[in-house]
Order: sequence, then structure tokens, then C-alpha cells
Amino acid sequence: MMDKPKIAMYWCASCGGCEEATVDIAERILELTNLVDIVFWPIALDFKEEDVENLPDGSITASLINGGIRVTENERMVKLLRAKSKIVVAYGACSAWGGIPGLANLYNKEELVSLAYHEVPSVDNPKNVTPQATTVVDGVKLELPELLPRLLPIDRVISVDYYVPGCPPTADVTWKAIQTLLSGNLPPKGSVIGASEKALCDECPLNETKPDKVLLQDLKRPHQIIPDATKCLLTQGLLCLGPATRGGCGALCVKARMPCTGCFGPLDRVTDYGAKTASFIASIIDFQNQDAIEDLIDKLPDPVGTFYRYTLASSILGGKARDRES
Amino acid sequence: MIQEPRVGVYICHCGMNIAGTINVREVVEYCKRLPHVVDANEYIFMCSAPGQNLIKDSVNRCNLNRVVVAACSPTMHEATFRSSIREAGLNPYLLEMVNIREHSAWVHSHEKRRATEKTKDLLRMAVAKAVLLEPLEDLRVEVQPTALVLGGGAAGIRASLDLAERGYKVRLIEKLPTIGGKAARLGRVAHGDRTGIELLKPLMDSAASNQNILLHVNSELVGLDGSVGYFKARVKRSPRFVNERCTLCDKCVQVCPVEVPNEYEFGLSKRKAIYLPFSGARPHLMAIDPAACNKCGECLKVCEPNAIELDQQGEEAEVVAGAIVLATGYEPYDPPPGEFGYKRSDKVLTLFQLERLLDPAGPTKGELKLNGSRPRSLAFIMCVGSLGTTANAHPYCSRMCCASSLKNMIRIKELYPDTEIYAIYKHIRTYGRHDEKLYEQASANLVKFVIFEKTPSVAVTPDGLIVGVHDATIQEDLAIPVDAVVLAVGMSPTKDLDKVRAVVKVGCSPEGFLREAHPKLRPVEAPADGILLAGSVTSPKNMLESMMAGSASAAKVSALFANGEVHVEPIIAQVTEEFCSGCAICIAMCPYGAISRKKVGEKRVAEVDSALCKACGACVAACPSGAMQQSGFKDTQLMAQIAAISERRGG
Amino acid sequence: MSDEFEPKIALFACNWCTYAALDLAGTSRMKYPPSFRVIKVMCSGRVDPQFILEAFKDGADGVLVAGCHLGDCHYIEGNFKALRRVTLLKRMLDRFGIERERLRLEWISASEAKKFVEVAKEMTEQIKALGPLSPRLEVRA
Amino acid sequence: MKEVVINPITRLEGHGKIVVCLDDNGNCDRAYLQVPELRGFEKFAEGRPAEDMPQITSRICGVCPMAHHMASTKALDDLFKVEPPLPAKKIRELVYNIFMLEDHAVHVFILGGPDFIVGPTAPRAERNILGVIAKVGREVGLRVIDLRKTLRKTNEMLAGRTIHPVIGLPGGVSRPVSLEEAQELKTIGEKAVDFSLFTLKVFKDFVLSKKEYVDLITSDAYTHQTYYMGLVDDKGSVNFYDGKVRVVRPDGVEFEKFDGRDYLQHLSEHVEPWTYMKFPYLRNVGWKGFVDGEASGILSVAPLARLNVSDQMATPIAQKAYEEMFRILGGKPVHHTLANHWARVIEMIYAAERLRELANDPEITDPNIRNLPIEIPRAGIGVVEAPRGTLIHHYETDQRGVIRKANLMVATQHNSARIALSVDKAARNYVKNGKIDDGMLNMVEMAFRAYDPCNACGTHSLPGSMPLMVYVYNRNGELVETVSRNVPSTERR
Repeated sequence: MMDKPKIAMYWCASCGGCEEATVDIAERILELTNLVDIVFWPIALDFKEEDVENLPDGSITASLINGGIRVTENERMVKLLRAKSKIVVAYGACSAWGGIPGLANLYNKEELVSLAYHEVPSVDNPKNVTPQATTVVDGVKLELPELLPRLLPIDRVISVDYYVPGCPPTADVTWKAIQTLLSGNLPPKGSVIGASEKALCDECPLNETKPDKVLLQDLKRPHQIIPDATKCLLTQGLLCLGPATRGGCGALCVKARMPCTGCFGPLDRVTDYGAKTASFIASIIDFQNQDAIEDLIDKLPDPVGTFYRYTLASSILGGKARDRES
Repeated sequence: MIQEPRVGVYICHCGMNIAGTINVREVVEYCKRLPHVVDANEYIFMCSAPGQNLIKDSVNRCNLNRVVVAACSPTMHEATFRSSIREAGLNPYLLEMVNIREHSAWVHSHEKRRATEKTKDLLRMAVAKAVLLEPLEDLRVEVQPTALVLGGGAAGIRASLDLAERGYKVRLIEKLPTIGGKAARLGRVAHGDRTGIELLKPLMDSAASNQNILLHVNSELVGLDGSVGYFKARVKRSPRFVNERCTLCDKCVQVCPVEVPNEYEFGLSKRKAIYLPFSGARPHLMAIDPAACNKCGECLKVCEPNAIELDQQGEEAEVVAGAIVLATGYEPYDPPPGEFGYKRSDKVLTLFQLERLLDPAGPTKGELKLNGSRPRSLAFIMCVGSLGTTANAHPYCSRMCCASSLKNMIRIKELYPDTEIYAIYKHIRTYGRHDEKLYEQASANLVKFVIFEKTPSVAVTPDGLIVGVHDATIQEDLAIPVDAVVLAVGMSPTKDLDKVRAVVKVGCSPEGFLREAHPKLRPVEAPADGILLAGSVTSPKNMLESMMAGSASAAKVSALFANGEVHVEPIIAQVTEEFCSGCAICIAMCPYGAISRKKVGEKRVAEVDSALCKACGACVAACPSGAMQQSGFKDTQLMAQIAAISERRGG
Repeated sequence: MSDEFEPKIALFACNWCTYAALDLAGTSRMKYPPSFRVIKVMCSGRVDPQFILEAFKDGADGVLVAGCHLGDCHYIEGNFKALRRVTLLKRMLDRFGIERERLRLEWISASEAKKFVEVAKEMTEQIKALGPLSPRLEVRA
Repeated sequence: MKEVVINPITRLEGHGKIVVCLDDNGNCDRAYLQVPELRGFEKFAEGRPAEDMPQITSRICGVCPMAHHMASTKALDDLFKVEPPLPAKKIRELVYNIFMLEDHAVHVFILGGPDFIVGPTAPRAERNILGVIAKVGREVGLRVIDLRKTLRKTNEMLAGRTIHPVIGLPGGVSRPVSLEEAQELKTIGEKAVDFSLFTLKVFKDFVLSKKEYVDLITSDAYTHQTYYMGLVDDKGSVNFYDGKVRVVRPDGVEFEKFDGRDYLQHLSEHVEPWTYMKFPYLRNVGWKGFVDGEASGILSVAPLARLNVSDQMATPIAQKAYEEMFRILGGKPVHHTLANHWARVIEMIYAAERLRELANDPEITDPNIRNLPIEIPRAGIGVVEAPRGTLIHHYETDQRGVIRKANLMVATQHNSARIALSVDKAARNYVKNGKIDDGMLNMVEMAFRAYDPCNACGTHSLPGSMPLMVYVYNRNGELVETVSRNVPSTERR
């Protein structure tokens, strides 16, 4: 009897939504367990790290990893799984591109810590206590892991074979990705699996409603407009990022009358999702006069946070430049 | 099929032009160490026959599949080296040129070391891009040797005749019932004794009778598809209500009860609802103005040849053409009522109306008479509607109005020497070989010139007209009573130009004229290939200039037709359908209308008309999914070039 | 040779105006600092913000995007697209901690070799004053 | 070969690390629970448009995204000074109760509940959903999976997505409920109530009917005398979506009742250097260290706390169950941590009944679901009851509605001091002579699971990957033992 493929699932810096999404494949999961052995899944199974360490290199068929790399433990674990796995899959936005926690890369870690423990109004911290890497209490050293300077997508730490997009990936996308992995007919390394080759517009029910020329004369923030639910949101001035975002979700947000915020990330031929998105948005501004262009851009309070909401950590720059040394 | 890239790098000394600054030897050695470079060499003049042979031999000897040449500007020798590698059996687009003469050696001869370092960077970047180059094939489009000329004025007629004389078919589209345009309505033209119609009539007759020219009067262009070599135009003809049996007996005109202002006389006289636009109109037939005609049927009763068909219908026809000449002309600046007394007094007239008065074929048979009386004193106010003289005026100078005004002043002095004439002007622009004589002649004829800086005024009083002007020379306010005022109006873009632009995609200047591909180097070409711009559709022109533009555009069209096919450099945008979501962002990027969304099943994808694409790449930069790419300037190619800007990535 | 910081500036030059202006500067034997690395595009409207960020990331201390004057674009309005993109990207650079002066947009016609030389000198000085960028972009110190 | 149990439900939550310090006799001197992560959500909220917050902050936790989404949306109402139309409020409350029901149900049957339904003394490997199925019957498992799926699909329909919903906007919701959907909801409402009653029956049959379980619940090891906090409506009933914050003393007397907007006058956070978790306490009592009693500002939130602070339940069946619980456990307040399981079942009934009421309210299909803001924003505070307790979002913005400062006080965090007490108590009880046994871990696990804590929310950090690690140090600071254990708990928020 042939051994069933061995699958490992692991989470780094994620919110748990990816794990919930995995569970959301509900009844299909029983089918899955007939097809594979799950050898490692911290949320569901007892394990010891040594168990993984003791496996021969390459003995896990595929590891699905969600979450980005925020602390040193994350880094250590993904390196371990890389060594033990034939295939590593970055599952979900955080793992693939850092996700929303990657927005922290616009600050240094000291700023994050200082705000949380010293500055927020609810904190009462007269002695200016800050969580420390090492605290000695009664002769015992209490250690906390240190944050890395930046949150990193896992492919900045290990080599990644495939990517499953989404914050989180939907059940359908997850299932398709698993089927691809089990099909034996593997796509080229680096491919995105489970989702569409095309941008969201391809599957958006409102794509047909676009006029010949899509141009922006105004920008509206979602709370400033009650959009016509039968017309493309972008053409109504809402910053729908569907044109730049990989399809596969079935246009869930648009169906709830909210613009796409880009959680399925860039398409194959795009290097930097945020820059590409900025490019397409800027391109369709229907003004020639610099002041009018500036005025329109003024209506968009935080272009970096908006365009890089899920992909900052994987972007060309990856985060904020360090300050100039004077 | 993925070929392992094998790059050869060839660096030209250009005598001492390059080698005098750049250490070519060092750069060659550097290039040999770059990834995928299998050969690097140098030569004193790479563009010479031995230089080119060196490249060709290397291609074969080293089995190269990419070539980088570092020499002068590609505008000089890109074509040269493309042919060289083609002769060596490589696709010509597998060449990348680096301009190290103009962009490095010549400008950094004071910093030789750093110029050499920069040159290495440029080569490293070029090699990085070259590795990703792909073979491309020129695009060819067969040309339909028929020209569509839009506008039957001086420029359009000239263009049509020139083309017809060379044996090409012409469809001449004119929206009025006659060709001739504004030029046919000029009075005596400067520097000669003949009137506009006298000059133009032979050309109009030739155009009307030429076998190669098909006149479409009462017609407009309402649709256009396709691109250079093969346009499909939709031409809509409005009914004329009079057929070819018309003998111009004039009986219908006599019985017609409806009178309207005669636009051919600029409203100086009236015409009937059935009318001949002017003597010499072509085609030489009556026409019925549907806006004026009340269909009373009186004309039918008197028309012996049964030439009148009141139930005639309009029709639309498709015309296939290889090129289009836009010669839709201009219209005179029309001052708003009250500007300088215009339309407040019948003694205030425009320069165009004056032309008609002085035309022997005009409403007064060439006599200067206003309401039956001859003005003894006249003031010409110049620059009306031009140079920002009034709030409504254009910012530009229409040029022809000075000469035209002076010509008319001289004519009036000839006819009526006792007439007192004031020329109230902002600038006198009598440019060119002949026109300054007009100024001298007018001065000699005692025309009184008054220069203004502040816009003058015209008061309409019960006693007559009083021109108020601050004479900028003597710094005095003058009040000049005159019998009549002539407003030397300039030229405006036609009001219909937007309708034309909606059909033919041509850009327009801030002034509202059509924009040329280049104002100096390509003055009669639109940016889109196969579309020519003749006459005052691009800027104010006099008759001579319009004729020149007409001939020039015909020459451009002839060159196109003579070649029989169009070659397009294949660096155009292309969609990979499997990556295209049909988001439509690209469509608004294209100034040439080359991109559309087609339906594939239930879904949309973008489609590029390769003949319309001009290779700017704006849609590529905008394409949010990377589905749109520009051959020769793909994202991957340019990103590789950029990434090699410093050694750590590219080298 | 001095150890003085010599900036590298990526120059995206449109084929019709700025590239030709550079050619003219050469044939006129004008002199400007050897800081610029030319990347030819057919039109400034081809320049994708990804290129600009990639240039910064890969070692450019500054980026100059240059094309035909507004209204004179060989492709009618490609430079307006460049204007819009660069305007938006400049604002984004603020949040990335990259000084706006490092990204510059200029309209330089084929005949304006002199203008290019002035811009080149000025920008080189500006970037020198700002110092090198790439060490500040590396993830770990 | 290892039997794989795909148990959606036995979640291990996050980074939890316990350090036990021994005295000279090898007994526990002091135990520390360390939470080792921080993500900095408050920081990167700065500069972002406020209206993005409901979708940004939901990423704090993919398990209870709706709680953050809704607290954030309510903070935006307050920020932009715009009241949602009544139909929008009802839609929000509808999706919120669907979420609460689903979250509680998962906890009862899959995460914490099995301890009791299967039995605290049953082998660990059986204390999971499979054990529940073995004991109660196969149809339980199917019903749980089916209900979870139905409720999650329903919220995907109503809120755009279940994980990280999108409908929340200041002044309303983005999407109306269609007539067809309303029809479907009526069926779901009935199904939900049936299920909640079934749950109560299971709980009674398999837990309350056994004296030893009730004794365990009321045992001293799981009892702390602390303050309790939760939202109540104007009649003093439990309400998850809206109301005033009421705090009762350990003796059950109301200590204070305040508008959520005034939270800073009532709550503060204490910082320790050895954990990233902050410890909220009642400002008007003060931080007195890790001790319980009326003099200590340590408070507790979540199901039991909500029931302790309320006067009654707003729906009839839940009210009966509520009365029954307090009758059996000896009146309000109940201080037994493990009673949270019971309280959770009662809240399920309330959520289901409220869901059914709203599903049958014709107003939910009214298309009037948005009021556009017109006021200039400045500051806004939103409070909801998350499954695990009171959740507070607080934003300050510039005039364009761009966040200048954000502060988030999260449910689990309010319980963190009391959890620390529980860990310490467990260690003191069970670490004897330097020996750590499975019993201690069980004790800790059960205490943990009852709170259903979520360190991801608590530190706005990510739930990490580490199992619960126990490190034992002797008097000389030397590590003498390490025990690792997956805590199949519950830290779901």
C-alpha cells in the first residue's frame, strides 16, 4: 500500500482567520483525511517540535503555513518545516505578503512598544515599565521573545513553492489549492494556486456595467456615498481595487456593496501590488491640471496604507526606510 | 522553447570620440564577466563595413542570440546594426543599443574615470535587458489607394486635385450644397485683380469633373473605424431636394415665398429657401434649405424639368479609404452683439462682410454702399477677436486680417479717394515677401494709423458712430466720428470641430484647433498615422498657406499610397488574454482609440488594434494586472534593466 | 579619487524629447555630472511606479522622470499620465521615509539640452546633500 | 500511524508560557503566565482613514472578527456623530447575535465544553468533539457542524464575509436584507432556538445531573472573588450589542455604571515587564497586585460576568435558564470560573431567541440602512460585548477622519489578571516538592478554557504557534523541568 501524502499545517503571525478558513471547508475535510495524513497541525493535534525534527528531510509532502514572520520563533519553525517538506505553501495574505500586520513596517518596533505601554490613554504606568526581553524576578530569568525589526512574508526567510491568496482564502480557494497539490500535476514553482489567473473584475457581476472609458473625476470614501448597487463601484468614485486584485473570492465584498480592498493580492505579472495599484488609479484621474490632480489625491487620506493594505511587507521597499543619520 | 541567452557586446571607439574619454578596453573586459555574455569586443568605427562584419562574424562564430552595441545614439545607427544582425541571421529586434557617445563620452570628458564607470553601468543594464529581448516581426498593412477628403474649401480641393492627378481615387466630402469654402467668397484677393471665386473656379470645375474625384456635397462623416491603410468611414448625405435635371432657370427662386438671410453673403442680403449658393457653385444645381422651406410646393409647379423632389431622403454610405485628409476649415470670429457696436448698428460690419461688398459679384456689385449710402469715413478696428483684445477674443493672432484689411483700405481709396480711413490697430503684422508693401501703400494713401494698447470703443449715437481710442503714440484720447466701422475679425476653429473629433480621434490644442503630430516637423500630419490635417483646421491660414497645406497633405497621402503597404515598428502593446480581466482601465489610456473590450464567452477582455497602436506604453503602465505588455519594453525587460543599476543585482 | 558620495540617479527618458535632448547635450559637448543612468522609454507615460521603487531599491539615490512638455507629447497626452502617477507616488514616498526630492519629474523638449544640464547639476547636488539611500532600505542594520 | 483527528474545534491558542518558581521545599512560590507577542495595531492604525478601521481591526482576530468589526463600527458612529437608521441597527444586532451563537456553540461542543460533557476525569484524548459524539450520539456532531456552517453562511450572506466582515460603516450598514433572505432567516431562527435548547438539555443531562461536576464547578480551586463587568440595556438585561457598562462588587452590589464613552474614568491598565499582556483594573479601586477581593481592582468579564452584572435576560427561555443557574449556584454573583460554561449556554439561548425575534421583524428588510455623516469627526468610542467580554475601541482623528490615536481594550485583556490568579493558584495547589504532574496541567487547562481567553486579542498579537510551555525554576534560578502541552483551549479571541 502506498503511503498517503503527509501534510503539515502551521501558523506564524496570523490572526487565526486562516485556520478558521481551513476549518470552513467543513465536510470536505473528511474527504481530505482519506487522501492525506496530517502529521502536524498545532491547533488540532498534539505534537512535539522534536517529532518534526526527527522526521527525515523532505518527508512531509506539503506544509501549509499561514501568518508572517514577526518573532524569531516563527523564523525557526518555518526553516524547520522547509527542511522537512517537499513543498511549502504560503497560505493566506500574511504568509504570502505579510498581510495587515505588515503595515507595522511603516514604523520601527520601538514605536509600536512605546505606544502600547506608555502612550495609550488607558495605561497607568508611572514607572515607565516596558516588557523586556529578560526580566529577573527572584533570581529567575523570565524571557520574552524579541520582535524582529520588520514583519516578513515567509518567502523572505525560506524558499516557497506555492501561494494561496486571501485574507483569508475562501473555502473554495482552499479546496482548489489542495486539489492542485494532490493532483500530481504541479504548476511551476512560485505559482499562485487555488485562485484565478485574472483580476477580480473578471468575476465581478458589475464589470459589464462599466462605460467605455473608466475615468475618475471624484473620489469617495465608503462612508461618504450610498452607491448604486447596480453599477461598478470604481466608476462611482469608490476606490475599488478589483482591477489590480487577483480574483477567486467571487467578489464577496462588492456583493456586500463595499469596494475590494485587495486581500487576494497581485497578479502574476505584477511585482509590487501597491505601486501598480497607485499607477492604475493615478492613470484614470481625469484631470490635466496639477492642482486638480492634487485635489483629487487629497481625497485619499493614506495611499500607502490603502494600496499596500495586505502587501506592504512583500513590496519592493518592504517598509519604511530607516532615518537618515545626521 | 527557451533559449539560453548568449549575448555579444560590441563597443565602438568612434575614433577618439568615445575612446578619448572612456577606457574602452576596461569596459570590454568588464562586460566579458557579465552573466550571459559570451563575447565582447571593440572597434574603432563599429558602423563601418569592417565593424559591422566584426559583429556579423561574431554572431556566427559565437552562436550569439542577443547583441548589445555601445556606440552613438540609436537615432544614428540603430537601423544600421539591426540590418547587420539580420544579415547574420538574427532577428533585428534582438539588438540593444547603448548610447555611450552622446550620453557619456562627450558630456563627461572632464571626468574620464567616472565616465568609464558610468559606461560600465549602462552596459550592465543593457545586457540585463538584452537577455530578455524577444524576436519581433514588423507589422504590415495593405493600403487602400482611396483618400477621403473632408471639407471642400481651398485646402480640400487642392489636396483632392493633387491626388486625383496622381491617379488616386478621392472622395471629397462637403457638408454644404457646394464646394468652394470661404475662399470662394473672398472679394478681390491681395496682390492681383481677381476675386476669390475667379481664382478658385477653375479648380472647383476640375474637381467637379475629374474622373477620380467623387463629390459628396450635403454630406458629413458620421463614423470611422479602422486605421492607416484601411479606414471604414460612414458618410451621411442629407437630401438636397433638387436633382441633376435642374437647368438653373431661376423660376423656382422667383416663386418661392420664403426669404432668409443669405449666409453666403454673411447676412448682407437675403436668399430664398430654394437657391443657388453663389454663381459658380459646384455642383451647379439649385438646393433647398430644409430649415427654411415650408413645403408649399410653389416651386414644383414652375419647374419644367421636374428637378425638384420634395420627398427626397437622406442616406448613409460606407466608404473605404487608406487615408483621411481633414480640411474642415475655420469660421470667422463672430463678435458677440454689442462688441464694438456690432449688430447694434448696421454701419458696423465685419471684414468678411466688407469683402462681399467690394466683390463685383456681391450684393452691391462691388460698390461700397451701406443701406444705399456710401460712407465717407471708415474706421477699421484691427485685432478683433484676436490677441485677447476683448474678453471673448482668442489669445492668438490670425495673421491674415492685417493684410486683408490693408488690401481693402487700398481698394476703397482707389474706388473712392475722398474716403477718410482710420486703421485702429494693436499690431500690424505684414509678414512675408509681399505684405509689407500693402502697409506702405496704405500709408502712402493717407490712411490714418492709430495704435492702441487699451481696447478702443465704438459708440452708436443718433448722429453716427464715434470711435473712442487712446492713441498710444501721442498718449491722447481721441473720439473719431465715422460713418462706418469695419471689424477686422480673426479666424476661429469651426464650431463643428468637436463633432469631427468625436468621429476622427485627433487631439486639439488649447485654442481649439486640431493638433499636428509636430508643429514644425510634421505640420500636416495628425499624430495618428493616415490622418492628414490641411488648411486652417490646425491654425489660421491665408489662401496661399491653405493651398500649400492641401498639396503637402496630398503628397503625404501619395507617399503612403505609393508604398502600397504600411510597416509598423512592432513595439506595440499586446494583451495576453489569459491574464486580462476586462477591467477596461487601459481603454481610457489610449489617445488613438486602439483598445476596445471584446466579449469572449460571457467575459470581457481587452483587444488592441495593432494598426492603431502607436507604442507609447501608457496602457501598459496603467494595466493593473500586467496583462498588457509592450513588445521591446516589457515590464520584465525594463525591470531587469533597472535592477542592474548597481552591481549587486545586475552583475 | 575622493571618497565623496557620488549619487546614482535613474533617468527615465522619453524617446522623442528628453532622450533627444540628451543627444543634443552630447553633440553640443555640454558637461554635466555623470550621475545619470538612462532608461529609454517611448513615452514618459510608460513609466510605471514599480520601476521607480525598483530603482530606489536597487541602488538609485534619485529618480528623474523626464518627457515632452505638457501639450507637446508625441503621444498627445502620455506625459499627463506620468504627471498623475508621479504626483501620487511622491506623496507615498513620504510615508516610506524617502525624501520627495529624490523623485523628480521634468519636461525637457528635444531642443532643451541646456535645461537638462541645469536640472542634472541641480538634482545631483540635491541628492548629494540628502546622502545615499540604499543603505537605509536594507532590512537589517 | 497516527490517527488524525480533524477537529476543527480543539484549538490550541497561542503563545502561553508559564514559569513556576519554587521555594526551598520545591513548592510553588510564584507562577507567571507570559504572553510573548505584540503586533502594534494601535500604531499602524495611525494615519489610516477611520472608516477602514472595522476591516483593519477585525484582523486582530480571525476567530472573533465580528466583535472587532462591530465595536469599531460603533466607534465610527460616535466619531462621525451619526446615528444609524433603525433597520441598520437591527441588521447589525442580527449578524452580531448570529456570530455570538456560533462562537459560543463552538466553544461549548468543541473547545471547552468537552471537559464537562465527556468529563474532567476522562482521558485527555477523549475530551474533544469525538468524545462528545461518543457520549451523546453521532447526531450531535452533525448538528454542531451543520449549525456552524449555517450560521457562518448566513453571516457571509448578510455581512459580506464571515471571517473579516465588511458591512460596517458609520451611520449604518452597506447592504440591506432582501425579502428572500428574510424568509430564509426565519427558518434559521427556529433552528437556532431549537439548537440552543438542545444544548441546554445536553448540558443538564451530562453535567448538571452529576454531583461531582457541580462540586468541581463550585470548588475553591476555581473560585476568585473579583469585580465583574458587562453591558446591560436600560432594563438591566444582558445585551451584546449595546447598553451601559455596569460593574458589580464581589458582593454583587453595583459599584458603578457608566457610558462606554467614559471608560477612561473607570478603567486603567497595569504593565509588567515580563509579559506583553497588559492588565486592566478598575481605576476607582486601584491596582493592588495579583490579589482578589474587594480591595483589589482586578475584574472579570465574559459570560459569567455578564450574567453577574445583569438583572435578568431579555428573552423568556433564557430568563428561565438564568434563574435556574443562580438558584442552583447560590445566588448572584457566582465567583466560580467554571460556571462560565453554564453561563455560555444561557447566552446561547438568548442569542438564538434574539436572532429569531429579529428574523421575524419586518423592519430588517427596510432599505433605509444608511445615514451619511455630516459632522466633522474628532473622537469616537465603541463598546460591545464580545464572546469573551467587554470590547472597547477608541479613536481620535483629525478633521478629515484620519486616525491620530487609537486605543483598543480587548475582552481577554480584562480577564488577564484573573487568569494570572488562576494560574498561580493552580500551581500552588498542584506543584509539590518540585514535581509537576498531569493534574496540574489539567487544572490550568480547565481554568484557561473556561475563560476562553485569546491572547491574540489580548495583546493584539498573533496567536502564536507555541504550545503551553511550563518552565520550572528552583530557588537558585536554575531550570529544573520543562513541560510542554498543547492547550486545546479556547483562546479564541
